[in-house]
Amino acid sequence: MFKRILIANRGEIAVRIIRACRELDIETVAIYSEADRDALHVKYADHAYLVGPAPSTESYLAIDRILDVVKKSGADAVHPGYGFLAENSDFARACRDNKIVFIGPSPEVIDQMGDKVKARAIMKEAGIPVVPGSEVLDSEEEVEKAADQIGYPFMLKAAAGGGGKGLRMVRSAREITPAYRAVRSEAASSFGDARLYLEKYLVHPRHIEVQILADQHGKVIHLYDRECSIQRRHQKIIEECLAPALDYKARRNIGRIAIQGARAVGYVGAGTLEFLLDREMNFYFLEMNTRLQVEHAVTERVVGIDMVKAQIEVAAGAYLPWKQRHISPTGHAIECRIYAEDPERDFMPCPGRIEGLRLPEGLGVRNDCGVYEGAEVPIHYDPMIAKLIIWGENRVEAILRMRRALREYQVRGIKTNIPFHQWILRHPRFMVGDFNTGFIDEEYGASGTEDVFPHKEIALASAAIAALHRERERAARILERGATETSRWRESARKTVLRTVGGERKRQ
Amino acid sequence: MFKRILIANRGEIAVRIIRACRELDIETVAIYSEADRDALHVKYADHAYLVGPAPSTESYLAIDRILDVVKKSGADAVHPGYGFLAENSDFARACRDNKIVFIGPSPEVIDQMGDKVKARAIMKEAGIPVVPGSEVLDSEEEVEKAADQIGYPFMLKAAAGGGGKGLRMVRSAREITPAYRAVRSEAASSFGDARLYLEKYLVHPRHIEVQILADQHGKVIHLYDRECSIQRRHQKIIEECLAPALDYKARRNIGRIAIQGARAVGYVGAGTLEFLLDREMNFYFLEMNTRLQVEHAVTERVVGIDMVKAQIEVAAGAYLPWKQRHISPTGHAIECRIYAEDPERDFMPCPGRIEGLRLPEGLGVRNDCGVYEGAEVPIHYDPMIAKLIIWGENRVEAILRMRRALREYQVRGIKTNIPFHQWILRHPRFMVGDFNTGFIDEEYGASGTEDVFPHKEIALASAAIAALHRERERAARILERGATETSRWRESARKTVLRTVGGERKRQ
Amino acid sequence: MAYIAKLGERNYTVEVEEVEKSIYRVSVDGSEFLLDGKKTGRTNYSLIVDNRSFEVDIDVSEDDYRVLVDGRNYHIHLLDERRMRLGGLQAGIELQGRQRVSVPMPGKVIAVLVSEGDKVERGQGLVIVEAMKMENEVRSPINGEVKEVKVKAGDSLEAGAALLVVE
Amino acid sequence: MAYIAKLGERNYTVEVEEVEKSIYRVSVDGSEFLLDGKKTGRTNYSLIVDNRSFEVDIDVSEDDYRVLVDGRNYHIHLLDERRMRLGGLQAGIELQGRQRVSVPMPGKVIAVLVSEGDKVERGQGLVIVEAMKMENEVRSPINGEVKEVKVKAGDSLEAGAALLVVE
Repeated sequence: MFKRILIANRGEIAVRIIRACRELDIETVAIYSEADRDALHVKYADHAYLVGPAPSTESYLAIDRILDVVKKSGADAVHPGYGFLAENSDFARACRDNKIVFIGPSPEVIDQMGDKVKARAIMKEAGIPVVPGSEVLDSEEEVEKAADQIGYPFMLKAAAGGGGKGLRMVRSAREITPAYRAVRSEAASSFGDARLYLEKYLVHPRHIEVQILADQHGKVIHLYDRECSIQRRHQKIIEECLAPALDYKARRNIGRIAIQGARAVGYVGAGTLEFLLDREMNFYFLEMNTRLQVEHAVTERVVGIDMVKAQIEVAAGAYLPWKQRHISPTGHAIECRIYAEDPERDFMPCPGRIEGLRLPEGLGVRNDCGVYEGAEVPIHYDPMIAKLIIWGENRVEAILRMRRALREYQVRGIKTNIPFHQWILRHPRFMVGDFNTGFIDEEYGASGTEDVFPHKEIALASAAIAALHRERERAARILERGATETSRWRESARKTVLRTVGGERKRQ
Repeated sequence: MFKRILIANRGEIAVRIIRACRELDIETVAIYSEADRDALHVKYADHAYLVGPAPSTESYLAIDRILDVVKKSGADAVHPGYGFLAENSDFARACRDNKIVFIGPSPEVIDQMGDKVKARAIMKEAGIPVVPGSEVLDSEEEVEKAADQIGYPFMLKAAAGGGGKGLRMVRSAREITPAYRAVRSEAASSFGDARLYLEKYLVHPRHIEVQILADQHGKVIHLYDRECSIQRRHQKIIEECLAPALDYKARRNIGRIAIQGARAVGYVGAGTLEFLLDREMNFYFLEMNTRLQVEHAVTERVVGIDMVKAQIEVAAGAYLPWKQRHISPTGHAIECRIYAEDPERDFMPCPGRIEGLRLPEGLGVRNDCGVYEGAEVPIHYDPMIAKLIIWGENRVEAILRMRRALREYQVRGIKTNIPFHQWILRHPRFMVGDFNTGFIDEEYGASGTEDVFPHKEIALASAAIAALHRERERAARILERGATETSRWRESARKTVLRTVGGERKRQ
Repeated sequence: MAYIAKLGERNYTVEVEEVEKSIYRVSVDGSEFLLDGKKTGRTNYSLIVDNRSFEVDIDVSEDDYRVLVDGRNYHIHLLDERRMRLGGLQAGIELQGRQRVSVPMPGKVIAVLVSEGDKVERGQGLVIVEAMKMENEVRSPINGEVKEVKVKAGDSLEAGAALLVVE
Repeated sequence: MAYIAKLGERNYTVEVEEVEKSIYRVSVDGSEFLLDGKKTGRTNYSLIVDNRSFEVDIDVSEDDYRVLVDGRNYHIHLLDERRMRLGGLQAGIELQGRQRVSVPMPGKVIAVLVSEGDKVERGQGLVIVEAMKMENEVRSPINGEVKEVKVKAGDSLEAGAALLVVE
């Protein structure tokens, strides 16, 4: 087993990995940028190294600097978390070249899955349904030809794409030219790779994914499925395990298919195969994430496995101790991602100082939180500050418990999407599981900001009382100051008078 | 289902019940004493009624006052929690007489199980092993005679006893006379019932208990066992589910026996049968608690059932939805009770203001906490302020996770037993499960206060830096004051001078 | 103390007086009630009104009070009556006048979508700003006309920097 | 600033100087190190020493510092050297002198187990006090003699009230 693991990340995921290491009695090395000296992950780690200035290109993405710290710190393994370098094959390769264990799959696998066209080809060959689409296309004419086969609308996508960048929807032939130019230039500038392909556009599919664990000895199991259809700006905000969309048969099927896919690439470690599910319950491979997911915690709760520990053990060469038939899901888990953002201002990020923080607690509540009361949310990084993971005996209990927990959650100083989560959790379509990736666009814009004020009098009275107290504190400060000043003033006045009197005396 | 439930309790258990009610969409009514106006359970409830002055006899134990509030508030059921009126049959009867549902068993069952001699008799008749002992004894001579049969040492106990009161150990015949007098008078004064009996003294047994759930329709299931052998002053401080002491056969056996016992008394609701386990793995019925236990949370985590909700549903007449064979325990849970007390001063209670509070978080961590940062721990009630419940895939993981969590726990302003828990969790005997109810007496006194200072320099430097900051803040306050004073002083001096100058001018 | 409070689209007159220690007489638009209000944190209160219990948490910045009651946020703009009379202000009418559009955090201007003189509708995108690794569209708070554009693509922005003025 | 600190049975000389913003030069009994110390809460610090990271939480009452490091409490009695010289005090020798025995919380005296003039041993029970629904035995902090008994059974006690003096 490893003696010391460097965590090449920050925020809640760094804290989460530190916790796992501590429970395994492995020392942890945190890296931090100049903006993160006071961050929670620095406080919780055993070792901490400054790695560079605030911009992530100079700190959390600076491979050379991080490798330097790995060597200096004596760490024998690196956990990349998610985001930053988690799917960077150069980093994984540099680790290997330096005889440091990269906790994740091999650079070759990262490369294969990072290239969307190659990944599609591998999966297709392994007998896994993929979204109908093309090979790499080299001209507008090729796009037109492929479009005729697949039909409109379709998505034009960068082969090296990801994270909602480098893609355009094309509704008709005359949109091909502008889309082609836009995607090509975005692909070149964002990914340094101008290749593109097209994919059939599925109308409001559901987003389903399967969690995979594989060891170095050829054993592959799946830890069931998750649904992540509640998204805004292509970003997941609520995830569930198990996926409400799947029935028993579809569940067994998609699990089996996912293992097939993981085997096809010789996968090792924790990974996720993402699928789109259409209205006819057909699913199509979308992409594979070769790392821990943000939403891994819902799976952990339902299958009862600490996935970060499993990653570490697999990376150390251990055999997976579980058989597929021993993995049995119990109950239902939901995760709400807590963002520092203002849902009423179009989800604008809201960095700043967290003046107050109270987390919800009690049965079935898990907090994975990367901040603390008094902490700064820096402007340089992702605005996700915490995750709230709720378990219930079934989906209904989980929803009701999530509402209860969100109500206990208090964040002061910055705005968050907690009220927005409340709105989703109260939505009838969410409650019955009737949603897809278009849910927020369809529903949130329509109903707009809720102007419902059930406790108007209480809120108004509270504001007035708070104002009264503020006024009083101000007055008290002035009074207190006044009191000491007065006594000092009297004293000084007395002295001046005495001096003057003395002067007059002299003169007399 | 109920519309509104009054919670006749305070602290963490009141908060825990409020949470369950909120998830069931049932309104909650809190009661509070004058010392508890700011308590967390008052903040979290939907309704709140002052019930009397601080002493519990005038508030949380004042049956008439509480009934008044029940009626005023329109509550249709009462949850008594644990402690206070939870095992008071008069209260249960008064509720029934007023057509209010008491969430617990009938007053008759409470009475039967409250009388230790009667409870022993019922269980014995039901074929359940009890600690060898006598019937009610009416004189010293009868005690001597019974002692000859059972042997020394034995415990002389009040029939109405409980909570570690009204009992004496008797080692030899000549100790009978003083013990008889002492127990008799304590029993009369504490319980208003001078009857007593004797029981064989088991040397350092383990404390095992079985959780029972029974509905009004004759269905009884058990939710497996717990072990609560880690006690100080006869008070449990660490509990586990499942009990490490039991093997598969013993577990099945004790579960079956417990159901038998619950059936014998016609039990309804959640209840616990407590047993002592001797070194030869014989177990003996000790007593039955006709209420929720403090430690119910470890069971909840391992079997995946919200027990407070189950209590409420059973009280409302629902059928238990679980079959015994569907109750399958997963993993291992441990609870540490967090007390406001000073382990280095013989566990002296430590009430006061909580200046700072940070709860541990993350995978497998549940906090049931009755206080908040800024709250007062009143001197009038039990010093338990919170419970930390940890789940792990197995006992080893649970222990390591508990250590990790205890390390994150921070309470400032009052002393707590958190460091003491750390000491237990690090103890080799605890780790291998080799302990019994004598563990703390045997081990803690012996090793005494640990004078081990692994991070001596850090601690000393921290104290010095904190002192430096204190000193500076003091200086800054004085300076700030000084600055405004100075400007004011200058102003006043200037005026005085002007006036003086003016005066002189006049005089010229 | 009397305040003019704006909540949603309406103004309310709120009067509050501490009649005994942490007991307040409150009147909202003339309808009066007694409130038992204990401060349980820096800006956290436990309120009991007619035995109904509420926990409220208040986030104050200048005259804006964000009050969290029962999991719901109430945005209240509060001015004390005296100050209003002195300043001749009318609370809550801001959104009909001249609007200075700004961003709360530092960032970079990606694109300006309007020009001076353009008529814009409430909710229409005005500027795209990159901040915290995301592109954010800044929208118009009112129906009106763009009076002034203060930034161009590529500009770096300080927190709170004005982008443009809509009237 | 120089302090005399008592930890366990020993005294230490601790010197601390802020050499640049939140960087401290610390010396403990003459051995020196640099410490990067950021205040992350009212009494909570993040310390980095030679790239070792520590979170410490400090509970201060008068000159007693309870420092929580790595899940362990360090009870440190700290006096600044100047004050010590002025007062002629010697830190950490208290436990050999006259001991005023008290209880930290209000309660009721159930029984007094010793009388004036009794020889007592460290850890021996002196008084039984009921507080927070439990009986608590107050024990002798030192080997010595009971010099003064200030309470009797039935007395109500304020927090911090002296029970007796042992020397």
